[in-house]
Amino acid sequence: MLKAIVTVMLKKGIFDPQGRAVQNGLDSIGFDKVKGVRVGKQLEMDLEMEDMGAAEASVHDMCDKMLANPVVESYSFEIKEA
Amino acid sequence: MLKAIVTVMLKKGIFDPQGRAVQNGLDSIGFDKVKGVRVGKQLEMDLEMEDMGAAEASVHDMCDKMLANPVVESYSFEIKEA
Amino acid sequence: MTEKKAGMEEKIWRKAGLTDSEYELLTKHMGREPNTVELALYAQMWSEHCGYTHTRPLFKHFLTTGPRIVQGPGENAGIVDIDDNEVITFKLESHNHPSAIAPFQGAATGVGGIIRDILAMGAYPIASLNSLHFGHPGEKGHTRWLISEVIHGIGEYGNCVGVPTVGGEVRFSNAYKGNPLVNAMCVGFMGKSEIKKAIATGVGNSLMIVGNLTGRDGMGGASFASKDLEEENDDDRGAIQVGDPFMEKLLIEACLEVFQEDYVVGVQDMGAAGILSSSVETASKAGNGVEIDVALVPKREEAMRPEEVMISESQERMLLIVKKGMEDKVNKIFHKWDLHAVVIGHVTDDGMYRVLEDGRTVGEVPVWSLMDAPTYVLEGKEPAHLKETRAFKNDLVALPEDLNDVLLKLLGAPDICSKEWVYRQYDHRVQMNTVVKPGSDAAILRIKGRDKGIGITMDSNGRYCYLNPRRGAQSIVAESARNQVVSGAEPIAITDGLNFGNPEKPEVYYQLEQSILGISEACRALDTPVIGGNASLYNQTPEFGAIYPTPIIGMTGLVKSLDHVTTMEFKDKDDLVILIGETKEELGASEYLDIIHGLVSGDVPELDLELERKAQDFILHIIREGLVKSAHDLGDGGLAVALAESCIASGFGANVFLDLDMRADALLFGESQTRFMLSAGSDSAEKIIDLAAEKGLIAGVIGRVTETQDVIIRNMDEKLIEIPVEDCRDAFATGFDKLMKTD
Amino acid sequence: MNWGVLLFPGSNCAEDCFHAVDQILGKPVKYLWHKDTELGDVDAIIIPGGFSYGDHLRPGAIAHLSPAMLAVKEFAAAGGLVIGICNGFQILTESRMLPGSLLQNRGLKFLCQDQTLKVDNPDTPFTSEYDAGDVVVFPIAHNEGNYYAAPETIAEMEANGQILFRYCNADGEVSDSTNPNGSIHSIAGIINRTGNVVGMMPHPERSADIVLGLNEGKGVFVSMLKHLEANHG
Ligand SMILES: Nc1ncnc2c1ncn2[C@@H]1O[C@H](COP(=O)(O)OP(=O)(O)O)[C@@H](O)[C@H]1O
Ligand SMILES: [Mg+2]
Repeated sequence: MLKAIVTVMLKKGIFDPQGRAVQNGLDSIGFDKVKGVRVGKQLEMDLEMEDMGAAEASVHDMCDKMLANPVVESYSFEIKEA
Repeated sequence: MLKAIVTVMLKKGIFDPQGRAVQNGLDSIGFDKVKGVRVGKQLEMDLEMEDMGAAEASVHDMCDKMLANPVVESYSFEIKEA
Repeated sequence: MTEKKAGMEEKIWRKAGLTDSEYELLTKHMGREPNTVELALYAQMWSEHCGYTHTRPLFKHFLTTGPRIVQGPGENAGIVDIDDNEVITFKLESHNHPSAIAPFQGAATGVGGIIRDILAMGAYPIASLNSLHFGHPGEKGHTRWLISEVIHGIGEYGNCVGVPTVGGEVRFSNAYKGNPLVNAMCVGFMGKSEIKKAIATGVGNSLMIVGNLTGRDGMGGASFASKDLEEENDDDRGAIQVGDPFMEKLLIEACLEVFQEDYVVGVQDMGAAGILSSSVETASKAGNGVEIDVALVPKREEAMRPEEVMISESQERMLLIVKKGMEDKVNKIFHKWDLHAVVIGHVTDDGMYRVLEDGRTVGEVPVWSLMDAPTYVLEGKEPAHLKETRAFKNDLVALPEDLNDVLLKLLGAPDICSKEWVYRQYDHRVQMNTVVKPGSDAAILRIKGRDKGIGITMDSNGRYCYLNPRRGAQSIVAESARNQVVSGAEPIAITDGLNFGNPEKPEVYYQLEQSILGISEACRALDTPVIGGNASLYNQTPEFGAIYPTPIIGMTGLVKSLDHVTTMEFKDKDDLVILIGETKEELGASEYLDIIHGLVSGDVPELDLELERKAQDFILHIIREGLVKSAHDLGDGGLAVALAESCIASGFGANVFLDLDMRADALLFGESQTRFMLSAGSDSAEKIIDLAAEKGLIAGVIGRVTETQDVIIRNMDEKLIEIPVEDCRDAFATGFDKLMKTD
Repeated sequence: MNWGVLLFPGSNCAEDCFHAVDQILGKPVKYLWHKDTELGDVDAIIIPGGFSYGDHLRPGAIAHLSPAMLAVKEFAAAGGLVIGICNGFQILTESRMLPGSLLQNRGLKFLCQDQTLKVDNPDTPFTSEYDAGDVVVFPIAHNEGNYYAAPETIAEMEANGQILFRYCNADGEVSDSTNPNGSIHSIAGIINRTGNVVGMMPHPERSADIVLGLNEGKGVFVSMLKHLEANHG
């Protein structure tokens, strides 16, 4: 059993209003050293697979097909033993 | 300059409808080895701070005050050199 | 020995929320001591939330029948006849405590829960409304977060599930600082022959659970809602349910498809106390028993104890009582929608409520005993503050110098200002029935394929009820009905939401009893029976005390022809402005006293229910006669606010001349009841005045709609108000933004 | 002339679109099911608004992988008319049948309001009932309506006349302050390069029944109908 952790973020250069809002919110309660906040998604999943290489290929495939939209998002992931 | 990566997830045991929908979606296009999907948020931010310890305390504080709702969410984070 | 045993067990039932005498009673019913599972069944079913232990005896005051009432209280929602063999069903429900702790999820699941009540009647949910009460946001922080999360939660759920949110109210007072109120209402539509009931008839028929998996969500929510809201308590976190409006949408589609066939004899949604209360209620109605095997319940979590499965409040689940042999057919339809429908038990003839785990009996009690929660009739005591507030005299406050400034302040006041900030986050047009959208007095929906519609409103006034629970409650019903008639709808019936503090306190009990009497009296006078409701008691916190007594009235009305639909904004220049009703020198309980003088004091304005009925009948009559171009009731902020609102919503100004010998503030901002502001062409205006005189109603032309964009009010040659409409609009439109501004 | 309304789990404007064709246009219409691989005899397809799959992950992210979407692609490739409204637009961008993507509104809130739009290109099968520069009111109701595409893509679309509607004020002025959701170039609706697939965030069907106070959206359906009739001879 493997575990995959996938992170999907808006591509650099695309305005992230949510990140801006969080930053403003933090600023307004005194966290004024925080800059450049970006908000993305993290997905955790179990893979009923043993082979690390096959798992990697499979997660790549899911990201391309569904988990991320390449027009606006980039993704990265990490796979480990569960 | 430091960089913090904060992950906010629904607490274990709390129903994650989004995770389930993603899992069903993946299943329907053939990724049937994926189980237990949970979807959370990932926040990336720059900290205009130098001291690792102070940064840690500060990020803890933001999570408690704003980034996570302790009633339903748990958080974790990692801080590194930018 | 026996003493020691009692001492140990005392802890167990008390921890479950049962009193000593309740425990004694249930052992008598059972003829033995209960086991843990059985104790949990009683603790849930006998809680205030499920058992209405303090409110049930008071419900006897309500009028619950009438020519249009198809179903009164007792089912998931009441039903009223809207002609042509069509009916609507509606109900409201509170989700106060969950919303205080997890405002987004609490509010969202509140919306989901009430939609399922409507679905359980066999109806298609066609509209949602919500009534929200918060503390003043004041400085930034917690309250502002609560407000925006609650509204976000309501929006997300309603928008996704595809039921338009067409109305409601948002009110503010620090009485709700520690304990906000979130009440949601839903209205459904169906043909008369499609009505479903929550009944488990037919021995051998199957109990099927449909929709979501069962987890440990909302463990003990029913008893949680029946406790004071303590400082954040880790144990209560299990009470947080997460809603899935997508699942709910599928549930609606699948259930309505199943209902088309003749497979189902009974339906019940799973709300408070989940599988338990839904199955007990259906069995009790049929006089049958039921048997449920918890092992058959599809679960999301492992190692759930039988009582956890029975009382879980996982969302988006329904119970169907399915004819024996039809189970596969039902399952097939659910499967089409990617849902399951699973047999978890069946109807028996022995009148027992039997819980099994893998075929082994783990609890068994008489069905009737679970439904027979003990009730409490307590002795109320008039709260001490009433002596003081009733002693208020108008001359205790000085007349402000600048009345223009007062009007602008009132237009921007939290209770009065535009709630567009809120309702633009709600899809109020989906389903394509919304004829009058949020922002007017009543929301109006058309009934597709007909020339008729329905009016829907939700109203409350905690301050009124705090200052005079009985007359305050009467006033709310009267105001709701006014909102209906000015919109062209004939009031039909109400559902009530009783939000109060801890009823075991004599002062709170007094408020509860008096409010119920007030609602009851007004409903009789206006012929709007009570066809359902909800009670949320124990709304108090150690820090902030009890909330204002806050009965909330959800009302529906019938618009006989869409030609009758009337809105508040002025329509044409040179139309005459008409005031119906008597303006008295009343400042007590007003928004004006609160906002301008910081006083929550005085008595609620006088209310003559007979006159109210006469005036409302008259308004509806002249609207149906086509004499009226715009109509608006006079409510919070009185005459000046109503006039400004009718200008703001239009492109016109108004020039008004009054001649009443009284304090200018009472004249402009006093909240004398039973008043209406209309506009009409001059011929019609003449007819209206004549007709009013015939009916013995006070009516007069007070001014004219002008092209000049100013709101001008004179009294006996003295100019009291002169403000550009634009300034009024600005104050009204930005009030909520200012409240929510984060810096 | 058959119309089809494609139904996904979570679509909630399907009945509204059905109503617009059936009751307002008075033309035959049927529902198409997301699991179908054959669409049968249809001449135009509406992908309605709503929250297909709860909008989980991203609006349209799961729906665009449905079996029926392959059939929709085939239908469009053969020149059939397809219009995606709101969530339907999101599904069409996710499936790459239209360029760009729809991000969260810049105000971070769901937005439901009656919106003024300016007709940018009236020379399409979807907009022929309008004149260039017409100002019309269609309701919007969305959380992710903030249209984004890479600058090169936008330049190309502008050059090809692929922008059908832009957000504007009552006087037809298009500016940042009249843009409700942050869409690039105030884009409210677009068409593909071959001119037979449209996506738009505003709801023309909600502006088609005068009982509800708005009916300028009816023109979209009438335009489509006229095109279909002309091409069927
Ligand atoms: N929470 C809400 N949700 C939807 N609509 C709301 C909400 N609050 C207020 N509104 C709408 O704003 C308008 C004004 O509300 P309110 O001031 O309470 O009116 P009234 O005094 O006539 O009852 C109504 O159309 C109402 O439906
Ligand atoms: Mg009103």
